[in-house]
Amino acid sequence: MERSLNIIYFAWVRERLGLDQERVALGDGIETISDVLTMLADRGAGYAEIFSDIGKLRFALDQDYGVPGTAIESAQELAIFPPVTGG
Amino acid sequence: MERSLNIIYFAWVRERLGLDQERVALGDGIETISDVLTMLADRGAGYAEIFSDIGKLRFALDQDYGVPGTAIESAQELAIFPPVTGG
Amino acid sequence: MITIQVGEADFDIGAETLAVAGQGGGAIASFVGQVRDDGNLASLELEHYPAMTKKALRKIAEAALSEWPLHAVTIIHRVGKLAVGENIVLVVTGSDHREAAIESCSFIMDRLKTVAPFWKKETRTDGAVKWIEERASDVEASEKWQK
Amino acid sequence: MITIQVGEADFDIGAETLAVAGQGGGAIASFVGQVRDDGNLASLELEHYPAMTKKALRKIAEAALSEWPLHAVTIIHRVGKLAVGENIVLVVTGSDHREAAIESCSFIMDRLKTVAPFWKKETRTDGAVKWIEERASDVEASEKWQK
Repeated sequence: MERSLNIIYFAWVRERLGLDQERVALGDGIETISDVLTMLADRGAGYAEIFSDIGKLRFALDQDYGVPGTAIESAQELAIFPPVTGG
Repeated sequence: MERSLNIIYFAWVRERLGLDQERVALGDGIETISDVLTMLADRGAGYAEIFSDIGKLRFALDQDYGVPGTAIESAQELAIFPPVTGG
Repeated sequence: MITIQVGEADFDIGAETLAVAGQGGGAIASFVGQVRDDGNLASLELEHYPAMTKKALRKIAEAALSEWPLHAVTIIHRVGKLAVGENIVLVVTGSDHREAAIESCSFIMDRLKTVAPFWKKETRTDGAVKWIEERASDVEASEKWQK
Repeated sequence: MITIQVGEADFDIGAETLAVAGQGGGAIASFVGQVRDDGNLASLELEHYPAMTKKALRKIAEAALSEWPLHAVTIIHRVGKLAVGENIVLVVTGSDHREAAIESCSFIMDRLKTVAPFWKKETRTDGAVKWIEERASDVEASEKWQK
């Protein structure tokens, strides 16, 4: 069975992609958040611009913060967003 | 003209003296808060007990904090009370 | 007791403070953040990550409860479009001791600013729209609690 | 703007907080002290030095305003007989910055505890009456601001 992941975007990431979420298939070798970002950046100019500068992005895997090296394992949802600015 | 000073007591000082204020004449040589305390302590047992342990007392001269060495000068009111416990 | 609320509705500062006070202790600290009028701000829009927000706020409250002797913690954060002067966030902490109440309230705000998944977009009076960026001072304030 | 109130009347936490917020800024910190039920406390009686109290509180507020960028400071302190759970003191500070609001609120409470001429007498449920003594931790908390 092919692994898949729901990716959810917030704030300017969502606006610049024009997309609030998408489901992606995880091919062989896509093990970490970093691998997913590389896969997204490879999609073309718009994606590359957003996902190649990972210092500007933050990540949550199944609603818990992760870092680029965090393994996806059986997570269902990856959220990608800018640093938070609430309060 | 004889100098005089209104002395005002608070909390347990007031209760133990059974007095909330009194006007005292300031004789020659009564220049500081400390001098007034010595004068009061000399009045007898009840006063002596309260005014000889000045570490337990605090003072305000015309509504500003003073220390035993503070000069009375032309002040009108000396307040004597325990450390404050508001808030 | 932990109370977490996230939504568009405004909150009642007095009622929330008394609710925390009613949980015991005698020292209640609170912080209210409002949309600040800095001259040409028209409004603020608060986006959040619904599936994660309450969980993240609850974790912050639990961290405060494990660090200070608290009777109650309330965190309320609004989302959606807010005009200048409107309430954004309320944190109330109750303890027997004022230091515990005030410090934990400060801790919760510092952590919330850097950990809770909210994003602010501001609209200026000239129509310009901008996502607010993370402030280095907020990151420092949050990190100081980890020492 | 400085607001100082001393009297027997209770205060409205929400209204006082909003009044400070209305003076500008977007960061409002408050502290409420209540008569704490420690098991066998019946009531508290607050005595003060009327001619000096407001002056002493105003000085504390002015010291806060000179140390932090504040838009408003409110200090309300009750006197007279207060039952368990009743409000005693309210401090509210308003600023553009949360650190300034929270720190100045903490400063005002610490100074108030050691400088404002109030004295508390407690009556226990068994009828015992005692003047509360100064706490070393309050003196230390107040002194730390003079560093």
